[in-house]
Amino acid sequence: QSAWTGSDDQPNSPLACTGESAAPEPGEYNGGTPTNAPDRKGKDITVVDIPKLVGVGYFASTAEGMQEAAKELGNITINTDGPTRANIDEQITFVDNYITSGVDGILFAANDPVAIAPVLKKALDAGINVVGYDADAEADARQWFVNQALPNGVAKSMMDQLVSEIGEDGSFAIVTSTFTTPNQARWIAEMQAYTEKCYPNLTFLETVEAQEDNILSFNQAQTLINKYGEELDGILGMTSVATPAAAEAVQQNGLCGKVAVVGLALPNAMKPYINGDCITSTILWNTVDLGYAAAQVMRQVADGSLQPGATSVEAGRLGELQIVNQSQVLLGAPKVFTKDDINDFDF
Amino acid sequence: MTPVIELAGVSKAFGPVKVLTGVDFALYPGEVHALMGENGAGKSTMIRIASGDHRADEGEIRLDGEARRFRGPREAQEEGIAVVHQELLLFPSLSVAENIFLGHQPKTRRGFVDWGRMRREARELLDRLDCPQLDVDQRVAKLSVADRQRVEIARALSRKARVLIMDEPTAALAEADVQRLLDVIRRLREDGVAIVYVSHRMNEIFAIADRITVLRDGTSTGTYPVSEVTESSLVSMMVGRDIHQLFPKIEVERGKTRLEVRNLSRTGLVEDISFDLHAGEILGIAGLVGSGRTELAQTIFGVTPATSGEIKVDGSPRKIASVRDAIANGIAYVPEDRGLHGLVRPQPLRENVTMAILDRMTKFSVIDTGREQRMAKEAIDRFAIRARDARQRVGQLSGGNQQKVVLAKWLATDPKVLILDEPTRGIDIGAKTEIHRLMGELARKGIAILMISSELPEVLGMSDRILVMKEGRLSAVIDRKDATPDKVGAAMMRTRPEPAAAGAVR
Amino acid sequence: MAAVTRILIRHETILGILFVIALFVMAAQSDRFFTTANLLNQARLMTEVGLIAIPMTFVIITGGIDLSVGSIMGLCAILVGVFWQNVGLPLSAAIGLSLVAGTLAGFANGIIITRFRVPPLIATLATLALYRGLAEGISQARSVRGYPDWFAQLGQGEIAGIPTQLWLFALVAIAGIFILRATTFGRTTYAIGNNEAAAEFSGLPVERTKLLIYTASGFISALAAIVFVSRVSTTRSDMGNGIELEVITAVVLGGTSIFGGRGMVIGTLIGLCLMQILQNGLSLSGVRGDGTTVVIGAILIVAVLISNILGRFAND
Amino acid sequence: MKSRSFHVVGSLGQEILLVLVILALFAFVGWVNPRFVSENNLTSIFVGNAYIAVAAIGMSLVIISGNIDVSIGALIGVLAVISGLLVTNGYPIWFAWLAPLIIGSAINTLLGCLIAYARVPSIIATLAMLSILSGGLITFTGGQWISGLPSGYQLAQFRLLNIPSPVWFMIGMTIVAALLMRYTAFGRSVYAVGSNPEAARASGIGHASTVVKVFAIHGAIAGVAAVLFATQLQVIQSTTPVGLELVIITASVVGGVSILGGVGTVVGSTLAAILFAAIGSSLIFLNVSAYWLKAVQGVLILATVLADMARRRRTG
Ligand SMILES: Nc1ncnc2c1ncn2[C@@H]1O[C@H](COP(=O)(O)OP(=O)(O)OP(=O)(O)O)[C@@H](O)[C@H]1O
Ligand SMILES: Nc1ncnc2c1ncn2[C@@H]1O[C@H](COP(=O)(O)OP(=O)(O)OP(=O)(O)O)[C@@H](O)[C@H]1O
Ligand SMILES: [Mg+2]
Ligand SMILES: [Mg+2]
Repeated sequence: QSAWTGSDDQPNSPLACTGESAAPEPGEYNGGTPTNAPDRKGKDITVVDIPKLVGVGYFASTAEGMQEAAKELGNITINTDGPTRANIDEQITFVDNYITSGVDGILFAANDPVAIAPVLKKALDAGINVVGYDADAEADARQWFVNQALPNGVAKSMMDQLVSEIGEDGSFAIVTSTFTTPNQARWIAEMQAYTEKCYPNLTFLETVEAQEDNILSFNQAQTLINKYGEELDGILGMTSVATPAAAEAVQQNGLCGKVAVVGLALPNAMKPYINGDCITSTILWNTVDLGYAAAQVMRQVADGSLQPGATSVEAGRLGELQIVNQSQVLLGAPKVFTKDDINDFDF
Repeated sequence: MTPVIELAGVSKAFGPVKVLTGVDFALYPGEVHALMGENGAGKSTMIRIASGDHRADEGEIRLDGEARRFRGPREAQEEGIAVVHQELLLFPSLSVAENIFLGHQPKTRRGFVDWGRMRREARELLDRLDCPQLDVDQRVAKLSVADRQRVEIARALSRKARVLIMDEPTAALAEADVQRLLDVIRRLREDGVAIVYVSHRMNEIFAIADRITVLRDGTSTGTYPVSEVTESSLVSMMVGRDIHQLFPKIEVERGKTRLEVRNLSRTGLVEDISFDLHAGEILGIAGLVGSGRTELAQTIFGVTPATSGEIKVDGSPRKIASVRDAIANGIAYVPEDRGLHGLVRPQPLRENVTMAILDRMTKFSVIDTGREQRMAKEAIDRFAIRARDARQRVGQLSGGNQQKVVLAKWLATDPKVLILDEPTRGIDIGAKTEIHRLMGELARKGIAILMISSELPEVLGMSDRILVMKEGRLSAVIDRKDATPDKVGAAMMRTRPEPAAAGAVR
Repeated sequence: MAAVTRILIRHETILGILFVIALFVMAAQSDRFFTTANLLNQARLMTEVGLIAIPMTFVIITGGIDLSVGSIMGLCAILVGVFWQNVGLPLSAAIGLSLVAGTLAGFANGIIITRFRVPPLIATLATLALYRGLAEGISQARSVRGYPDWFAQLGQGEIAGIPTQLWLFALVAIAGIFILRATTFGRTTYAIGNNEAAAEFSGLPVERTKLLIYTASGFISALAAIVFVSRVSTTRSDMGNGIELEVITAVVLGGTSIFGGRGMVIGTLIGLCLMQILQNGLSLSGVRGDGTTVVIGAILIVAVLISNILGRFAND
Repeated sequence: MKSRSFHVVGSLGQEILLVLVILALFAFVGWVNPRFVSENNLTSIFVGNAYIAVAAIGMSLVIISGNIDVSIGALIGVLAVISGLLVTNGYPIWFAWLAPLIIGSAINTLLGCLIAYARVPSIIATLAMLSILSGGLITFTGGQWISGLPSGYQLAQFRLLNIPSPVWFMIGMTIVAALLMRYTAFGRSVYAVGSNPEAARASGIGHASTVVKVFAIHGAIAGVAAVLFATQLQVIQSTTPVGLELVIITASVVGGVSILGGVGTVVGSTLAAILFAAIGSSLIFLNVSAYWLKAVQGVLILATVLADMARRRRTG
């Protein structure tokens, strides 16, 4: 088998199978710079947040984090606005309109790294501060990118967690949003690379698409269960929509404990299944923190206190965040929520 | 006696066009009241007002002596007024039985539609009109115009109304059907039903009407008992002048052979037809409804291309696989269903007139609108079409004027062979004579004319020769000098097997 | 006089007036709206929808519809990338082939509709799924990036101070106006929409006209795909997803009757511009995207209502 | 009465064709992978898509009446959210089940009035409604999903005689609607209005009131679909599934409802909805490469449509 369905063809860098891996070097700054940006130090600024799409829990909670930061900082106003579908074209139009309306900063989560680049460069040219989060654009089209977790880190967490539940020779299938979604494709590619390196006996069955659609995700998970029966040991959910839906399918089929569900999901959505002992864990960065960090970074970029060459950045209640990959701010390693601590989180 | 329904001083205008001005009309129980007038005189409009379809601008409608305003056709129906519409308002995708009973289906005790009874009663109604071959489960979309007309009549009858208004119910019917219908009407009259009867056919009027009201240009010229009028006095009341000869046959020298049809067949519709048509000749085609005349015409015209046989124009064989081929070979066809095949009703008159010669109206495929406008103006003058101007939508014209537009459209193609399918259906007497005169003129110019008509007098009066069709085949060719109603009628008649004998024969 | 009132209460005129009002309101709301730079930029953004809206006007006038345009766009975008990167053809050849493919896709729609007599809505609903599926299958969900700079000229560059693709759009729009108004082809288009049988009986080339219109729709969708790819310098198989609704909204807002027989390219252009300036203007005056969507829906109803009410005076 | 039975068979042709296709599909996929026809999988095919079949019933009524509704997806989304908000805000569960029916009916009655009395063509009115509902939904919910639903709310998870309730709803509503359409004066007037509005008026059938009633019923049915949609899982998503309206319309038209109005049955649309669900599931069972899945779906829809056209031409 060449590639797992749904992966991309970028180079991979799987982490070591065991032990902590060394933190990557920050390297030389490769982000862009706004031209003739006015001095915004300490001044009230207006920022727009343009996520991939509005109307999903994931970006509702990042927006929540941004508002938290805005309240804390007091001199930054953030509006969230974006397309209702993860559509590259509409997102571009949104960015374009906000450039014209003259905001001070743009926060974005890109639907497509290349497609959005020209319009972001235009924003930089107009002296607007541009910071990405969740899904990056080409590096020189923005100043900084707040990375929730490195793809190889996500891959490692997911596969390690899966193996801990189904063993090193289990079989599993993947439910993703669409094959074209860059983040998911990246993670799947890294997962494959890591699995080849560390768990060669795992059996990959197949990947199914389920959009960002709750019921479709449920139906697809259900079909996988019906198709593979006993053979299926685990389902990997690649989105915060797919994972709870897969958990629901497992629960409704009375397969708790027989089919493991591992994946990315908001703790709130997974509480019923984890508290009910049907599912063991859910993996995610704290999305509220992600939004919070993005807003903090934006403030510091505007103030000029985050400059190329920095190795870390102070992000309010999150403390010191490390700078990696030349111009990315790393939120941390993805967190595995279990029954022990999931109820401590509310997002 | 009070009239069941009475219009007093009714006026109606569509935008700037006054269609009716101060019309009075009274209808009594047990009478057949004929309504006559030229095309566009306002007959249908008056009927639409009486049946609640249009609202009068001025004047009053009285029901049993009391003033009444209808808010829609439904209210009129509740008062027992049923209408056979001129333009056959049917539901193409529904069955014959449903078409007849829609809006007043027979119900079971629980209030559900009783399909069994509905089909039975539909059958009975159709039998009364003597159309046993018409299947009540057939979808109306598949019926011929004549059968649709019957369904429309059956529908009005099914309402058991006390006022029955029939707007040209016989326009699409042949002689025998007309007689059958007149019998039905006579019986209804005896039962005390009040009947309004609109027709352009004089013989029907004299056969059935008790009183006659004549409309001219939207005003009533008066109501007369049938005994007080004659055909010619009626005509002059309608037209405002005398018409001397109804079928002005012009003798034309028969020219060379224009069209030769040899063993033409279209599987299942027309079989093995051969005839010649000469320049200057008017060749009539008679036949019962459903005998395949329209199919023959449409086969020659390339709508339903022939499956075998040969067509020669001016002596050389032509392949006619499409309408375009037919037009290119100088064949023109005025269809029987004007609304469906003849005109594009929402488009202006001038665009309709040039539609068949659009290719010739262009410079580098750009339409020469100036020329188009001139052509349309000419057509309006030449055919005396009553229209506001060349830009009026054809759908707004009266039926007769629409027919003239169709004729103008096809004559614009400068045809060698002109096929006319029911050319005077639904056309008033004035326009009819005009069309007949025109046919003679065209024949004199060397055009070969093939005329399909269900009106026997017309066929007999206009044709140089008569082809008679029966069940898709040619059953006789009769010369003008030999043509008598009996002879043609006999050739037309279908030999229907007697029910009892049917088994034995087969 | 009557002619003047008739023109005044045309849907297109009413829409034009609405458009001017909207321009004024938006300009008053934000001083960044009524600037050459912004307006030209908006024009750039609406080019793909606008291009497809021109043949769609023809399609809808014939009483048909083409729901597959977005999928054809996706397919053609993918094909440019695949021909260029995976097959290794020169980019210009890849573009040419992709245009051919789009034309064929439209032609296939036309054949299904004219030869097999499948109603357009159903036919293109099926090809909507099919073409999108082909785009996904061919691309294996991988995007193609890294186009050369000269290619970006089409979607991101300018000629004489005007965005390049606007020239192309103007060309297509003018051709559309001319063909529909002045030629036999246009007249045939209207006749088909008003009474197809009568058009057939008049010897007009009904099938050929419809076939050509759907083919043109495919070709222009491919063209829009090229412009789009050049504008965003990437190809993905989900490109153009849902664009059919935007296109149809512009066309019907522009007064083309969904039942066929009535409509003008000018109307479509006004409808398109109205939608675009509403989106832009509302956004500039601080209304969020979802609010804008609501307003556009309301405008659509209001525009049709007004022209209905006024039209009633005109018709009788 | 040979001719009678012939016509009945003729009018049921599409349904029979669909049943045959469905059976053939089940037989074939079941032969390749017996798990496909396991009780479990059959149940999930029906359950997971019952709301689409239910919504397609209302859509069929709308299309038979000569209209169309592209806002149905957005409406289902809005109603599902309303139901969820009611129940999480402490209203009784039965009320949260019932309210979507009433509100859906109210919204669509309004829509129906716009179409029937103000004569806004249905595609335009519903296109506008689509914008208003989907935009309004986001504005209102801010994109938050609704969770924390009380137990006992999950209507779609109830079983009766070990058959899940969505299946009962699907079958029951199809039968009731089929009887309504065939045996009541109202049902027949829906066909009449769709077949020839002018003639319906002349027959004393209120065109406007029939259309309004159709939309009111359609709205209530959408309410049922929304409740099935909302109660299947423990969370309710606040956006509508992309392209849901197209899926529902496709089910209707492939089920034999003529887009031109006046023709079709609700049984056909339900069968078509089942067929699509089965196709989606079967392609996974057949190991069709996921990248080509949509293309295969498209081909299958096209094949069904073309087979139907061929059948119609044969039976004339
Ligand atoms: N909806 C309409 N809008 C505009 N003008 C109309 C409309 N309906 C009828 N007219 C006009 O009213 C006049 C009378 O038409 P009407 O149909 O009543 O004539 P008629 O006497 O029935 O003619 P015919 O014998 O041809 O049926 C015609 O000049 C026609 O053009
Ligand atoms: N739309 C149709 N579908 C199927 N059969 C048809 C259709 N129209 C006509 N027929 C059949 O074709 C045959 C001849 O048609 P038609 O009635 O048009 O002949 P006609 O001699 O021209 O009669 P008419 O007086 O109606 O013009 C009849 O058997 C008729 O039932
Ligand atoms: Mg009349
Ligand atoms: Mg005939």
